[in-house]
Amino acid sequence: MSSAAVFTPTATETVLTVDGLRKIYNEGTDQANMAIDAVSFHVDKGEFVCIVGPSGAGKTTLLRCISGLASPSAGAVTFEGRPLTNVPEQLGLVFQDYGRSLYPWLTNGDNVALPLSARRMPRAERAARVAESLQSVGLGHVERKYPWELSGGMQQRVAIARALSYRPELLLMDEPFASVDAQTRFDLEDLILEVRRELGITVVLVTHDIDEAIYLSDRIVVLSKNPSVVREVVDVDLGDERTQVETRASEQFLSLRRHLLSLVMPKDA
Amino acid sequence: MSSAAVFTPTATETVLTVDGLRKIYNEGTDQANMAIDAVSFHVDKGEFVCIVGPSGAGKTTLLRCISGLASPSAGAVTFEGRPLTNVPEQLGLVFQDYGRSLYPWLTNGDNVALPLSARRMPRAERAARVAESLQSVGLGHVERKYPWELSGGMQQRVAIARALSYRPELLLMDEPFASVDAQTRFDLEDLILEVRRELGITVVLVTHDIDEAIYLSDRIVVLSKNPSVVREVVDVDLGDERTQVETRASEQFLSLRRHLLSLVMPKDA
Amino acid sequence: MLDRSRSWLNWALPVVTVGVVLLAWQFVTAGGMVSATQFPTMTDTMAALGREISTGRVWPAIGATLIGWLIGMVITIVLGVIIGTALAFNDFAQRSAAPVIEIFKAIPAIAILPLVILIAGSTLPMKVFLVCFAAFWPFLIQVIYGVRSMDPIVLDTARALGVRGARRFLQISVPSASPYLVTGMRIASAQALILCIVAEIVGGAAGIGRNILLAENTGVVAYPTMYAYIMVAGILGVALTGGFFLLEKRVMHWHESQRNIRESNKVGAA
Amino acid sequence: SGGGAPADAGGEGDGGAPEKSTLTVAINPSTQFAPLYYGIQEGIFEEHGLELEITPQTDIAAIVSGLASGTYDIGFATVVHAVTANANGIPIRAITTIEGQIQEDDEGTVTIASAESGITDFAGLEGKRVATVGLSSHNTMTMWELADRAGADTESIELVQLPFGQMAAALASGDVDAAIMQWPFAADALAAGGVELGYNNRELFVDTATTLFNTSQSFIDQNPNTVRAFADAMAESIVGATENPDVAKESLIEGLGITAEQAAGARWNIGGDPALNLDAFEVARDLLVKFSTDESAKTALENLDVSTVVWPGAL
Amino acid sequence: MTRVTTSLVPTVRARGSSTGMRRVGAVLTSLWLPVLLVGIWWFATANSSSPFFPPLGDILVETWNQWVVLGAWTNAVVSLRNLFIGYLFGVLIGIVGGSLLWRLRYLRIAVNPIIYFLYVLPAPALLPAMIAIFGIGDMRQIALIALGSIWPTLLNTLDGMRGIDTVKFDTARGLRLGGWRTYTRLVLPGASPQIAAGMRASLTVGIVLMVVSEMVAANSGIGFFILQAQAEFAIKKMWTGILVLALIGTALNYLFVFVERRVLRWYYRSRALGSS
Ligand SMILES: Nc1ncnc2c1ncn2[C@@H]1O[C@H](COP(=O)(O)OP(=O)(O)OP(=O)(O)O)[C@@H](O)[C@H]1O
Ligand SMILES: Nc1ncnc2c1ncn2[C@@H]1O[C@H](COP(=O)(O)OP(=O)(O)OP(=O)(O)O)[C@@H](O)[C@H]1O
Ligand SMILES: [Mg+2]
Ligand SMILES: [Mg+2]
Repeated sequence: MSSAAVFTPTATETVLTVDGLRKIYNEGTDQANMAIDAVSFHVDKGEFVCIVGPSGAGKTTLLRCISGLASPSAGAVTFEGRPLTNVPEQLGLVFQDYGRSLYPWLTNGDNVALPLSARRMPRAERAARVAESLQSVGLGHVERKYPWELSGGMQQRVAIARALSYRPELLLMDEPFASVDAQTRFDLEDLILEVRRELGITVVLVTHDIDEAIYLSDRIVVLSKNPSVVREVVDVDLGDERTQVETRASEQFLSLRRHLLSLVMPKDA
Repeated sequence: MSSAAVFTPTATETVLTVDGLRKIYNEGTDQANMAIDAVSFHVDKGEFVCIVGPSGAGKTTLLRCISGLASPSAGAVTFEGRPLTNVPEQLGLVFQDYGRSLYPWLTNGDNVALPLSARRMPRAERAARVAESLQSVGLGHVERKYPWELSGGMQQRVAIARALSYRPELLLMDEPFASVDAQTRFDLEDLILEVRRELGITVVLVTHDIDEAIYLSDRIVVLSKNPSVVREVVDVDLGDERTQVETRASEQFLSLRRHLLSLVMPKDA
Repeated sequence: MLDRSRSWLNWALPVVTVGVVLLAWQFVTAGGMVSATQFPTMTDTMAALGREISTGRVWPAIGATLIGWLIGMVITIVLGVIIGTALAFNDFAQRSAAPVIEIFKAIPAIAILPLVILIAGSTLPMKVFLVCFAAFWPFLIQVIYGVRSMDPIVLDTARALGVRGARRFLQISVPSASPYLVTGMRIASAQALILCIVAEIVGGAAGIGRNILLAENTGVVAYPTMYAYIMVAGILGVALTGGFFLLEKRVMHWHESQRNIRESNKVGAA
Repeated sequence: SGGGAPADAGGEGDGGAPEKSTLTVAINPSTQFAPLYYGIQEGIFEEHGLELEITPQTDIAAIVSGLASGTYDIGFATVVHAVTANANGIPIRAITTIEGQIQEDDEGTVTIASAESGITDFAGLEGKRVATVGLSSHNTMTMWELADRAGADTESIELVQLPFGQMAAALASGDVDAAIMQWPFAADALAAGGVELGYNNRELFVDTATTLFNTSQSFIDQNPNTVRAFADAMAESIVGATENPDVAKESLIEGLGITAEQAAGARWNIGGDPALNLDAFEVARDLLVKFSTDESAKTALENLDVSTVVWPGAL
Repeated sequence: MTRVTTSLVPTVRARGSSTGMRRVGAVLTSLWLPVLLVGIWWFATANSSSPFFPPLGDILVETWNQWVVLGAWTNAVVSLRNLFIGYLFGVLIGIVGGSLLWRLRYLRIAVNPIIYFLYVLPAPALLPAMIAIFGIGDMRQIALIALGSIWPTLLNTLDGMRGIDTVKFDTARGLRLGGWRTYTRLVLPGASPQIAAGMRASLTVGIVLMVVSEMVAANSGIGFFILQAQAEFAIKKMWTGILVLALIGTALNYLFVFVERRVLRWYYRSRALGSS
């Protein structure tokens, strides 16, 4: 956690700065495993950044470092100008596996209320906020039900509602749509784009699906194989209005896709 | 199982005929659930047919009926001119979830050898066949290891090797690449195309990924939502030589994609 | 997180604790905080244990306890696997038998001990019967659960690969239910040992329990001997349970839980 | 008795050779078995064509049922056990005493009160907690009777079942107020200031035997000569042990696995008449009837002909 | 410790809104065998002259006489009271101790051998020692029951807590739940299915120890009643004790399952629905 030394005043717009991040698991033992070698990038306010990389590249590790859940072995993560030591209040997190991150012993409403009560929000306000959050992901009617009574896509929506309920400034998502079917996935992708447009939050999303990354993001950070470095940062200028059928068939989309595929596929590497 | 009545001599080329298939779970009880309403199609020898449909459409159910694992409530399945009553010897099956279909208490080699010893193949021949099968999926060195010592993609390859080891004439696969990452998926798709070209077997593959279906198949059977009927059977004329980057960006591919998306996406339904 | 440099703590701490407990025992009893008529000193107890071992009196007792345990376990496991598998594959039979199993499981074997003693005397068959009565029902439940919780895909795969008959039972069904079977055996083993010793203490059958009883009957002078045999009972329990853990490790090396244990050992943290 | 006995008789007695030469004998280990061990050591049983396998068994109820089920050929029980078992339909028969009859100066079972309890006689047991080796045992019955005779309300006496070895400690710690004890344990209690209330059997069972070897009726029917041989050998052993008490005590060292010191302090009815008579059975039956709380049990006891409890050959 | 199932009591009632006929069928299915067995018992012993196997009818009459008319039910009350207090203490110590061991890693490593020794040590072997320490009276019974019921609960609590998914802990940190809230909202409920399994095992141990402790140096309780009957060779009376104990054991077991199924409704329902 050699963070203070690298601290530099950032532009007013920058929310997150990752500088020379390295993460070695079991450091100092003979099972030492370098997951991330050197990763640097930054995320501006209101931006949608996707991180893509092959399986085992260290994407989840990177996200855990960015969120403050894990501490880096070297390098620094700066959130809103302050070096990261713990999970910041204004951070929302959505994990890959909804089945593991929602608490099955709580109703959906209680799951969403959990971070609110941890922030000591009064009961009345809390109830209103829970209803509102669930509404915003199109699930007005499931507050009383349990997560396991919902389909996978709906569960992931509840997880998103929970992360949004306390109005974070930065939303981090780890392969949030990996385990839902194609159609639900399209729906959720559009949902997250809409939410982001409405609330104006900054989003960092990890995925290994190149199409998804292009469709969603303003900028794509492409990671190499493990131990990962940043292979390229690709700008995506598809505009604000995107639709699953049209956008994905546009010439711009396809050329970006070709470019990214050539970055990711080993034969072309 | 009203199969005998519907039996008609098929063209020499037809391997599998599905005729008016219907499947109702818990038939005759108050929890009756019609998964498949009426599905008819046929598969010719050497063909690669994909079945796509939304989640819960009844794709797995259909595959179970085709393979003889489940018996249909109405209609008939004819395999090589004979109505189906049990799983035929010449049928290979690959399940969606490699984690559950490979036996963790057997080594990869023993997993592959299992159907061979069940067919009373002599020991020496069996060993040679196991090595050969694993070789053909590019896994010469894992015979002694256990499935859980391999990555997901490698496990799925072992499952494919197992299904190929006894040289089936028809290979049925249920979303075989759903739980591996994008790059492994590309690899496996190419692998299966190559295997099929080499062995000249007939393949029926279930998926919910439209791109995958187009990339792989000669014909695509599009199912409607549950209870499913055949919405359309789409011919795919992309030729024999396909590559992940080029083929997927071709004009023909994109127009097929647009057509299929409009069939599958609910807004357009 | 316990990193490598401190992994010696993994064995040092337990050793130190055992030492501290033994010393505390000695200190409390020898220091007169507890009277000798209530609790013998640690050294006296160890001396008594040494005497019982050197005169060889301890071995027949352990042997008598173990033979009851062993016969009872063999009967329990054989009957349990056969009946349990039969019940698990037949839904009607299983639902019919469930209440009976529950009721028999709820009868503490201790309760029928006096009756069994009257009928069979303080003999090995009496002990074996009690051991089976106590261990059988929980084990049966484990077997039924193990067989029933088999993943349907596991069976489907076997059918699709054309594996049937005895091969299917031995190569598919048994390994797939084995996590439950092994756990069931471990629990049954503990139950069986407890029942052996109770049958000896209350019923006077030969074994460690009866030696505890005889020492108790002999009065204060034999208290160290009594505690020595109590320790023998505990050590026997540790040995048997440890044996089953080892068995589990060997037989179940492929199972997730064992892999997780290996994994957590390797990383050196939990 | 003994119609078709084998011709090559090697034993003495009037009935011919024993049908069964190896007998399983269940005893409740105590120094009262000195005559038995004396007989074994001196070869008296061997002379009668018998070999004994001694099985220690602390639970007398288990011995009795072991006799009924045939697990044991011969087993120890008190007269109270023998009567109770027969009243409950378990047909066991007393065939000999283990140590001879009770004498006027009997020093066997003794009731001791702790010093702190302030009890000085049996009347003082009222409302107190008393330790006994068995709840419905001979010891309990005699204590109740003596307390009753002294005018105490026996129903108010709270019983606790404890092995002899723990009674001294229980008295010392105040867990119980009094205990019905046996030697050598009584010595510990008396040494710790215990008050001797009386010797139970001295008051109730003089000139009759209370500690018995028993067998089942079916064993008697099938092995009449064996039973006779055992009874004779036992009687001889009792007489022998009376004549050579020190040898008898020594035989306990190996027999019971006790120290020479403990063996030297052994006690039994030295000099007691080795014959059985029905007095003890009648007294025991009357005590059981008197203190029974269960109507059906009472009726069964009242209807019991105590002479059937004893093997006729023993009288 | 995982993969322990201690009950076959049906997890869910017949799916959906079952019709009356079906419910009757389910009840009949679960009743016919016990009824048949009781019937066999009744007729097989009807003319029994064996002192050990009196006719079932006589046993039932005797049960009424002993337990109701003659007031032996007070023994059951004493037994249950001791069981209740001892069990409550044991389980509480087990949960608190298990939580502490889960939290304090070095403590866990240090006391591990002691705990396993006490866990596998056949508790009845401690009876003589318990008399020496606690004397004679209810205190000793309660202490023994408590001591025996600690370990299954403690070890299951520890195992259950260690088995909680790390993603759930990440979630808790991500949501900034804080220590106590993490414990009450995540750790306890997350481990609760296994804690319940441990508590059920503890209950079984507790009942056994309740009976055993009453069979030595006691003067009341069901175990005492049975042993006294044995000493009197009152076999019928002994049968009544066994019958009552079986009833109590079964009733407690079903009661436990009933409460557990309600408290852990989320767990059993989600399992029945096939998700983890
Ligand atoms: N707790 C850990 N201890 C040791 N090594 C770890 C740990 N977690 C992850 N790793 C290793 O770090 C590397 C990166 O893992 P990570 O989970 O971050 O990859 P990923 O890009 O998220 O993969 P996926 O796409 O499969 O989710 C892998 O080699 C993995 O084995
Ligand atoms: N064993 C069963 N009993 C009752 N209903 C079932 C059963 N299996 C599946 N169904 C129902 O049948 C329908 C089709 O299920 P199926 O698994 O075939 O769908 P699928 O197309 O394979 O879905 P997915 O893409 O999620 O795998 C669903 O409504 C499902 O709930
Ligand atoms: Mg990941
Ligand atoms: Mg499916």
